[in-house]
This record gives sequence, structure tokens and C-alpha cells, in this order.
Amino acid sequence: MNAIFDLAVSNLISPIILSFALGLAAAWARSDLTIPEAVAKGMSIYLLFAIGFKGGASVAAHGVDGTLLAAVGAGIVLSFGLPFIAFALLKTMTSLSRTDAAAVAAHYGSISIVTFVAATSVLEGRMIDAEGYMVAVAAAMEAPAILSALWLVAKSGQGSKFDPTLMREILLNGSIVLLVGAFAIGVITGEKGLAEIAPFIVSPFKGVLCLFLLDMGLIAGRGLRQAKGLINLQLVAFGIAMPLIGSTIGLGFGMLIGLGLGGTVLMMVLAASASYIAVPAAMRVALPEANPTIYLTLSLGITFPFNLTLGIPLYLTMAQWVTGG
Amino acid sequence: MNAIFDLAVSNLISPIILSFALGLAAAWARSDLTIPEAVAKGMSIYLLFAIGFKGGASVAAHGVDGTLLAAVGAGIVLSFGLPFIAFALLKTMTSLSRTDAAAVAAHYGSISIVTFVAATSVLEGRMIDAEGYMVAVAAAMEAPAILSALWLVAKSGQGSKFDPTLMREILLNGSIVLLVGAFAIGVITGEKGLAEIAPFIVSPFKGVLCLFLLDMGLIAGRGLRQAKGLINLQLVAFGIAMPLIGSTIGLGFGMLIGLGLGGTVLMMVLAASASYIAVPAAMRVALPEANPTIYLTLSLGITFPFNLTLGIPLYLTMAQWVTGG
Amino acid sequence: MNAIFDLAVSNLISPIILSFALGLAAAWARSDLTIPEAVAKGMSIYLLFAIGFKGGASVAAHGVDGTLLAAVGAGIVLSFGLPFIAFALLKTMTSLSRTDAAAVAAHYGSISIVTFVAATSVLEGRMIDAEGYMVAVAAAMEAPAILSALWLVAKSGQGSKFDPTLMREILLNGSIVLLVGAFAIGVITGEKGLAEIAPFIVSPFKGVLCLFLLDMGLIAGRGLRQAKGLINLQLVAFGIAMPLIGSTIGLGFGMLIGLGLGGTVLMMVLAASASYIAVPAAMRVALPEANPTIYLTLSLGITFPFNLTLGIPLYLTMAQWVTGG
Amino acid sequence: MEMHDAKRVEIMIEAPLERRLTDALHAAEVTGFTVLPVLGGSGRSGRWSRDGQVGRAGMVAVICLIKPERLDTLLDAAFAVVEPHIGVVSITDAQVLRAERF
Amino acid sequence: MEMHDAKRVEIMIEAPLERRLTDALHAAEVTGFTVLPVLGGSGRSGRWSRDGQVGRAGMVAVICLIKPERLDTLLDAAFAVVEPHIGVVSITDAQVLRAERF
Amino acid sequence: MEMHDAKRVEIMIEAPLERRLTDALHAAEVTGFTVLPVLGGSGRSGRWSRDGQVGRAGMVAVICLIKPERLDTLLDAAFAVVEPHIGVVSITDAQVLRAERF
Ligand SMILES: Nc1ncnc2c1ncn2[C@@H]1O[C@H](COP(=O)(O)O)[C@@H](O)[C@H]1O
Ligand SMILES: Nc1ncnc2c1ncn2[C@@H]1O[C@H](COP(=O)(O)O)[C@@H](O)[C@H]1O
Ligand SMILES: Nc1ncnc2c1ncn2[C@@H]1O[C@H](COP(=O)(O)O)[C@@H](O)[C@H]1O
Ligand code: NA
Ligand code: NA
Ligand code: NA
Repeated sequence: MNAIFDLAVSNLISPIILSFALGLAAAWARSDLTIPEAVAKGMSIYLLFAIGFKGGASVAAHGVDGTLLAAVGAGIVLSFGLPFIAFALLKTMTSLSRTDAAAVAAHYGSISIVTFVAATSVLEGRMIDAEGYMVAVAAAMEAPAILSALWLVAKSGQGSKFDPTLMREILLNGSIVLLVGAFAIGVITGEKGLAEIAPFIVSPFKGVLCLFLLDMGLIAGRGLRQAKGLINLQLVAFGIAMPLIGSTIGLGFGMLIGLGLGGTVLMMVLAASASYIAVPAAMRVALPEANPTIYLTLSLGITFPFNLTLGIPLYLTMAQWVTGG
Repeated sequence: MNAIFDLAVSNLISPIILSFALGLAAAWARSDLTIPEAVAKGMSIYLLFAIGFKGGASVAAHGVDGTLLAAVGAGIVLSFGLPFIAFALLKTMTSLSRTDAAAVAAHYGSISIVTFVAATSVLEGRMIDAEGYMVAVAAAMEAPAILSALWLVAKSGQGSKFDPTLMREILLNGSIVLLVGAFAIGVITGEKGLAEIAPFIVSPFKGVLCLFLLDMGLIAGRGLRQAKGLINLQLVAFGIAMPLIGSTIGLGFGMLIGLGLGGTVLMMVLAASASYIAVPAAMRVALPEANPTIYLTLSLGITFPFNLTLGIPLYLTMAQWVTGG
Repeated sequence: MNAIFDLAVSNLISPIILSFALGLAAAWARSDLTIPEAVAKGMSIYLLFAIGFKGGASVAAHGVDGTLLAAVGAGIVLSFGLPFIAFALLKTMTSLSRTDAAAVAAHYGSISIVTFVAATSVLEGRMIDAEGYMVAVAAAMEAPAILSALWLVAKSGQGSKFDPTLMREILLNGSIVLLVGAFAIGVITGEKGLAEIAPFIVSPFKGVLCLFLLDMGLIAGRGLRQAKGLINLQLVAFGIAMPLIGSTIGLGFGMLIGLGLGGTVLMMVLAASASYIAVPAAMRVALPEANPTIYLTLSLGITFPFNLTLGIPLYLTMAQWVTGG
Repeated sequence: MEMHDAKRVEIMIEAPLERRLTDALHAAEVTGFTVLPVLGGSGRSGRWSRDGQVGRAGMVAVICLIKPERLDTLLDAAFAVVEPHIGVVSITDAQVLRAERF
Repeated sequence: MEMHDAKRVEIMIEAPLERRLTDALHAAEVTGFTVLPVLGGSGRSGRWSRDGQVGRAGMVAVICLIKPERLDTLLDAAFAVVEPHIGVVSITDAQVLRAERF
Repeated sequence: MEMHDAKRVEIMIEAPLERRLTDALHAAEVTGFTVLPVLGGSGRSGRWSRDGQVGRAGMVAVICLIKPERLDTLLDAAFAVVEPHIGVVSITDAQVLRAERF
């Protein structure tokens, strides 16, 4: 217990978490601090490119052990499956409508790349290696959850939500393309390519992440302000229970396919995290009746900070216990 | 005299100053060179975050000597007081209306964080240490001057200008929140935190500052073009006299509270510099009758370049003479 | 032949080229991946500033040999002259109207600074020194081609296209001013100035270039999609033949004025590359009847990728053969 | 200067639907329109702002100038996209120069 | 398609006052509006441009579509904010789809 | 609230021509206008988008509110710039507060 606590505290006083907290506080106090949209988008492009490239270069360096395909497969299964669990939980714990519940479920089956990146930082800080291809797993988990959610809604007789344009948009979503593309470039150019651009994608990475989390904090804080009244205790409970369930399942999958400690933690984090960039845009197109305030507040306002502060150290401790690592 | 001259010349041929000059020249020649608004805002967020964080980390490293509170207190007194001097000077030297004079006075009581940053660079280049908490003093000096200016206007029977929304906006202004927040993060995470993000906030800092000053030069140059006719010799004289007066008072305060050479120079620079970001926005809300061309041209077009080129080396020389440093 | 091939392959698997390819592919697949306009402009400002500054600092370090003026003169002659060759070729090979042909010709007389930058990277990767002032040659070659194109159109009796506002705009174009200005700052502040800001303009340079080329790929890809039908085989042939001709002439000029291997390659690249930023804007003003899809697709969609992938290694090999370097 | 009657249609629509709307307009042979960015707004679903957003958040404004007789075609095409979504459609009488362009 | 009369009010106001204006609109129960960015402009106080600016400089355009009978409420609320400041208010007759939204 | 008749002129013009247009307006003593950014659009010359662009690409929208009797002056000045180029000019009847400003 003490170990988790120490880990949590040392995690909490990192510049990354504190930057997020600063953003939350500034939004809460109604400061006019904002990051321009173009700069926020620029930082997210930077982060996706860097994380993808580094993952690819690491695969090029360490070779692919047999688990790559298994890990990607596990990710896809998780992304398809988790929404059903989330949906069942929501219908039990909360009074959300079917559509709202399905929309929320889609977010929890998909992933938050920033949570993934933060977990990578924590692992690096503790010198724990992780499989480079976990980035590919992250990319593979972005989209399937959306299909599950659409299926959940269609099943209830509200008509099919599957249209081919939408499918193409979901699969060729900018963040998936960038992550996979940068991963491929990393694989192709390897350590040599990484060395060439390391002063751009490695050294300043953590600093950019701080500013990006400041922005996430600002958006989450503004969201929470506006969601007052809409977000009740049951929803908050879901927003914390779901990542715990997800991470436990992720732990099982990680063990099953034989990931190392680092890879297992990342699998847990992927399963535990909820999307707040790609899925919301898809939901606006596919399920416009679902209330965006609910799913955005849950994923960005509750689950994201939970994972960032307590979740990641907790998952690491769990994985260490189980793997004896 | 030779020493100042050498210092001034070596100061003038730094990339930072020359970038500003390039911006001025490009604007003057009506080149279409511009920096996108979002990029300029992004750079200012970067600079505020970096300077705040570094100040905090330095406080964490060197401990707080007893002068921190005294320095912040001195800053607040200066920020409240300088506008009265500026106002009196303007009413004597120039024919500005009461409102215009009060608006200009608010700018000179407040501070220019970029001038502060440039001075820090000069000190670093000369290996002169400065108290890390001078960043907190800078933050504390942003707002009080605005109140003095509003009081100066209200006193003349033009009705109270104090409204609570405005007060909140002024105190929770984005740049104050970011500077203070980053300072706090620096204090909490200390040297360890700094080491993690140094490749982002330390190494490339000066380069970013160059591009930011290029932008400042472009804006100042465009402003000066448009202000032709409005800015007479008396106003120019004020724009140079006021920083000299301010810095001298700042020198007195620095000596009084026992700051080191670096801290004293920074206190002088804060007193000498004039705001051109936060205060103008506040003035548009609080004193819409005041002419923005006047106060922007004075602070950004006259006083800023004066401080950047001649002021900083002069203040350093003055402080060295007086402290014998 | 093998040498070119190896060079081409090693060139092709660099992160820079692959980033461009990723952009092309993403646009082709109609992914919604985009880089915000402000970020793209910010990166282009960064690249121009960095390349200019480094060129200047290198001149300050190595001194100016007698060829600087000759090189700039050669550049101006090339920029004036190449449009006539391009125009003649277009009238022979394609069925473009006189105006369209003149507009395209302007692009090929002018230069692409990103191609220049990519070539610099290739040279650096092979430890081949190049004259720092080639940056000044690049700047000098931006504008003259536009005049030749206007003259070609005016000659055909369509009325004079020369208006003084336009001339001023062309000469004081933002990218020329920034490139020349940064070059001057580099010359003035020299190696000392460069050392101060190297962590900003040198270390992360290649990484920024990758993201910029990703953006170029996206734009080129979108352009090619839209140009389907408009771009026939003859135009594609021109887009490849013209850089071959240009580079050969550039090689001649490089030899004539006694540039080193690196400088000769850069002269070839300048002659071979076609503008897609400054000249298109000038053409919209000066030759609005010319179809932008044609000239943008040719320069950005055909010639730019050709130079980037095959052209640069080919020119290097040619120069090595001829100079025996 | 000679002016011609036209309708100015302004459609505020969620950004993720922009491509669907413009595709629908093209399909209805409405090939002239301009897209303006939107910073923020307020409506029945509350206030929102684009500051700091990363995804395809927020709205855009699509402006079409069109011959009066083609208004219904345009509205039918636009409405089919906008209808299930939040968004606002307004029409103003206008006049245009260079009628041949519309 | 069924259309309903409405007024389109366009308020160009200095950016630092945006929140005050939108708060005033809310207070007057005008809860539907859209904020557009402005790049630059010219008026009695000269030309300006947003390029390279850092603070809350420049202006924004706030567009409200409103039922004709509520126009005066809106104008009173808006004018109280705009009056001491630079800025421009214009009103156009318009028609809207989905009247229940206004 | 007292309102005054005015014309609202909206000119969509290529960004590289913005300065020429605003200079022409100034020369014609039309000193009040506002420039809005444009994200993309479609017309006879195809679709375009500002995303990722680097040069002075794309278009801007210039909005002028003007006294009805000065409309022709404005249109003459604007048309001289727009005429050889792509771009769209539309005029709407409007009303303004604070007529002394126009
Ligand atoms: N009356 C209105 N006038 C102008 N814009 C509106 C109006 N109502 C809604 N909008 C815009 O449409 C968005 C969605 O509106 P709603 O569906 O009512 O939440 C708002 O955030 C505004 O940007
Ligand atoms: N007649 C007008 N038409 C459109 N916008 C205007 C007009 N007059 C002023 N503006 C806008 O309002 C701002 C302030 O105007 P002014 O108070 O006249 O300086 C200008 O910079 C323009 O952006
Ligand atoms: N009917 C229209 N309504 C609104 N904007 C238009 C219209 N026609 C053209 N435009 C705008 O003007 C640009 C150039 O039009 P065009 O000259 O027809 O290619 C387009 O890309 C649009 O941004
Ligand atoms: Na998940
Ligand atoms: Na001051
Ligand atoms: Na060329």
C-alpha cells in the first residue's frame, strides 16, 4: 500500500500532472488563460508523431517478438468488447438513455493517447522498458469501440447507424493515420532515423507534454464548470470504476499474451483510458442525439485525471505484484 | 562611460536585439512578413511558462532568503506608485488629456515580461546570478498599476471605474496565472522537475525569444507607422525619461531590501518597463475613451526598444557602480 | 549508376522523405489529417530563420571568398533566364496557353527553399561542406523569375503587367525579407550568436523539417487529387525534364564561378527547384487569368517530389563526377 | 453598377459535418459556397468555445449566394444534412454583381 | 421548406468585451448566438490587424438570429455594452428554418 | 432604439489582393470595413481549403456597412479591384445603430 502511495505522490508532483492541475485551476477560477486552437492541434500532432516514431524505432531496434500480432489482436478485442461492459455498467449504475450510454461506452472502449504517453513517461522515469509496438496497439484500439457503440444503438431498433462514409472517416481519422504512419517511418528508418530527429522528438517531448496537459486541464476545467448539475455521483462512480475494470481486464490480456512489465502496464492503461478527441467527433456525426457534455465530462473531466494521478501508479503496482516484476 | 558603451554595443549585436530590429525594418518597409496570431500567442505562453518555471526551480534550489516578501512588497508598492509619477510627468511634459495620461500611466506602473526576460538573458550571458523569485515580483507588479490609473480617472469626477468583474479579470489575467502557476510548479518540482523539461524550457529558450522579438518588432514597426503625427517629441521624451526615473527608483528599492546585483538589475528593469499586453486589454474595457495608439506606441514603440537596447546595459552599469559589484 | 541508386535509396528511407510520403498517402486516402495553417506558417518561419541564420554564421566563420558576388550574380541570371527556357519548353511540349505557360515558367525560374533545405541536410549527412552564402543566392533567385514571366506575357500584347506596388510586394515578400534578414543577423553575430541559439535552430531542425514535409505532402496530395484530368503526360514530362535541364545549367554556372562541391550541388538544386509559396501568390495578383491548379500541381506535386527523392542524389552524383569530388 | 437578385444562405453546422454538407451541396449542383471559421457560440445545448480544442470540435459557417429560383434545391440538400444535428440555417435577400457566376 | 421571419443582428465588438456582451445577452435571455473571428479592419480609429498580436487584441463578430419581436430586448442589452466602446451593430431581415430554435 | 438604413456589402476576395482592395476603399473614402478569415470554399475554380497552407493562400471576406447613397462609390472602387479576379460581391439591405459612424 505504501508503495502505491509513494508512487502516487511522486507521480503527483511531476511537472506534467501539476501542469494539468494548473489548467484545471485556471479554468475553475474563470481566468482568461487559453491556448490557441492551432497551437493545441500543433502540439497534438507533435505528440502523435513523436510517440509513433519512437515506438517504431524501438521495434526496429529490439526486433519483433512473436507477441506483436497477439498484442494488436488483444487490443482490437478489448476495444470491441469494453463498450459492452461499459454499456451494461451504465445501464445498471446510472439513468442515462440508451443512446447516451452507448456514446459513453464508445469512449471507454477507445483510448486516450495522452494517458498512454503519460504512462510511457512514468515507465521511462522508472527505467522500465516497454514493447515499442504498444503504439501500434494504441492505434488499433482507437476505432473498433465506435462500431460496438453503433451496434448497441442499432440493436435497439433505432435504425442502422453504419454508413460507409462514416466507416472510412473513422478508420482514416487523422490521429490514427499519423500514429500508424509515424510508427511505420520509425520502423523503416530505425535507430538511425531516430538519432537524426531525436533532438526534436525526444529531448523536448516532456516539456511539450506539460503545455499540452495545461491545455487539457483548461478544457477539462471549463467542461466541468458547464457540466455542473448534469454530472451526478453515479456518473462519477462510473468514471472511476470503469478504468479499474478496464485495467484489470487489460492486465489479464497482457499476462495471457506474455507482455513484459512495461507492455502490460501500457495495455492496462489503454484499456483503462477513454477517448476525448477522435470518438467525440465521430459521435457528433453518428449519434447526434447523444449529449456531448456527458461523454466529454466523463472521459476528460473524470477518467482522464483519475488515470493521470492515481490510475497509472496503481496499474503499475498491480502489474508489479502480478508479474512479480 | 566606455563600459556602458561596450556593454551597449555587445548587447546590440545579439541575435535577440537584431531580430527585433529586423521586425521593425520589415514593418517599416511594408513587407508582408507576419507571424500568425496563434504562433505569437503560443510563443508568449512558452516564454511565460519557461520563465516562471525556471524562477520557481531556482527558488527551490537556493532556498528563500528573507528578502522574498520584501521584494514582492516592493514590487507592489512600485506598481501602485509609479503611475502617479508617470501621470504627473505626462501632465507636465505633454498635452495628453487626463484619461489618456492615466491610461499611459497604468502601462508604466505595470511591467513588460519580455523586457524582463531579455534582461535575464543579459545577466546569464555575464554569469550574474539573480534571485529566482524576481519572477514572482514581476507577476505581482502586473496589476496594481491599473488600479492606480482607474483611481486617477475616478478622482477627476468621471465616475467610478471599479467594477468587480474587471477586478477579477485583471487579477486572473492569463499571463499572471501562467507565470504564477509555472513558478509554483517550479518551486514544487524543483531541480528534478527542471531537469526533466530543461531540453524544452531552457535550451531552445533564447531562440524562441528571437522569433518572439521579431514579432514584437513587426508589431511595433506597424504601430509606429500608423502613429506618425500622433507621437510628438514630448511623448518620445516621456517614453525615455520615465524608464530612467523608474529604474532609479527601482535601484533604490533593490538596495533598500538588500537584493543582490542581479536581483537589483531585474527590479530596475521591472520598474523601467511598460506593459503592452495585459494593460492595453484592461484599458480597452475600463477606459475606452483613452486612445490605444498613444499608449501602445509609447510602451511598445518607444520604451520597449529603448530598454532593450540602451536601458538594460545602462541599468546594469548603474547597479554595478552603486553596489560596487 | 549503382552509386546513384544507393544514394537514392538511402535518401528515400530518410525520415524527411517518408514524412512527405506519409502526407501524400494520407491526402490520397482522404484522411482528415491536416496541419493548422498557423502551425504550417510558424514552421516555415522557423525554417527560413534557421537556414538564413546558419548561412550567415557560416559566412562569418569561413570568411567570404571572392565567389560570393559571382554566385549571387549567377543566381540572378539563372532566375531571369530559366523562365525563358521553361516557357519555350512548355510551348513545345504542351498545349498550355501563353499565360499559363508564363505563370508556370515563373515558378521554375524561382526556387523552393524547402528543396534547398533538404539538399543541405543530405550534404550534411554526407559531411560535404557548402558555402554558407548559398542562402543569399537562394534569396536572390526568388523574385527575378516573376519579372521574366510578366515580360513574356506583356510581349504578347496583353498589356503591361508591371505595376510598382507589385514590384515592391515581390521584392519585400516575407520569405525574402526573413531569409535575408536572418542571414544578416547570422553574419553580424557570427559563431557566437549561433552558439546562443543553436539548441533552437540547429538541433531540432531536421525534426521540424519532417513535420513541414508532412504538411507539404498533405497539400501536394490534395492538389494532385483535384488536378486529375488537368494534368496530362506532357505536363508531367515537363515537370521532370525542366529540373534536369535547370540542374545541368546550374552545374555549369557552379563550375564557371568556382563553387565547391557542396555549393555546386546547391546551385543545381536552386536551378532545378520550383517555387510554390511566393510565386503563386504573386501570380494571383499579376496573372489572375492563369490557372493556379496547373502551376501548383506542377511545382508542388511533380517537381518537388522528384527533386526530393531522385533529383538531389542525382545532382550530387553529377557534381561529384564532374568535379571529381 | 448592375445588380441581380440573389439569396444569401448562412448555415451554421458542426465542424465534423462540414464535409457531408459540402458534398451534399455539390450533389445538388450548388457549387458556390464559402466556409468561415467560428470561434464559439451559445444555443440550446449551452455555450462552447474553440479555444484549445484539438479534435474537429466546434462549428463552421457555410455561406452560399444563390439564384432565388435555386433556393429550394439548396435548402433541401442542406436540411437533409443539418436536420438531425444542432445547427442553424438563415436566408437573407441579397443582390450580387456578376450574376453569371451564380 | 417552411421559413419564419427573423432578424439577423451582427455586432462587431472589441475582443476584451466579448464576455461582457455575451453575458449581457444571456442576462436578457438571448441565448442563441455565434462568435466569428475577425482578422482586421478599419474605422474612425484607424486600421488594425490581428497578425502577430498576443493579448486579447482586435475584435470579434457576434451574430444573433432572433425573433423579430425580441429584437428590441437584444438591442437594448447589446447597446448597453457596446455604447461606450468602438464597435458596430447592424440588423438585417432574414428567414430561418426550424423556428422553434429561436 | 433608433435605426438607420444602410447597405451591408460583403466582398469575398483572394487574400493576396486584400491590401489592394482595402487601399482602393480608402482611396474612395470608404474607411469603415471589417475583414473576416475564410477557411475554404468552392466555386467555378474548384474547391480549396486553407488547411496547412503557408503562403498568402485562400480568400478573405471584407464586410462594409455603408450609407445607401455611398453604395455606388464603394462598388465602383471594389469592382475595379475584384473584376479581373475570382471573388464574389453581395449587397444586403441592413439597418445600423449609431448612424454617425458610417
Ligand atoms: N439564435 C442563434 N443565432 C446565432 N447562432 C445560433 C443561434 N442558435 C444557435 N446558434 C449557433 O448554433 C450552435 C448550436 O445551437 P443549439 O443547437 O441551439 O445548441 C450554437 O452554439 C451557436 O453557435
Ligand atoms: N462601416 C463599417 N463597416 C464594417 N465594419 C466597420 C465599419 N466601421 C467600423 N467597423 C469595424 O469596427 C472597428 C472599429 O471602428 P471605429 O470605432 O470606427 O474605429 C473597425 O476597425 C472595423 O473593424
Ligand atoms: N455562390 C457563392 N456563394 C458563396 N461563395 C462563393 C460563391 N461562389 C464563389 N464563392 C467563393 O469565391 C471563391 C472563388 O469562386 P470562383 O471564382 O467561382 O471559383 C470560392 O472558392 C468561394 O469561396
Ligand atoms: Na479504453
Ligand atoms: Na514599470
Ligand atoms: Na528554379
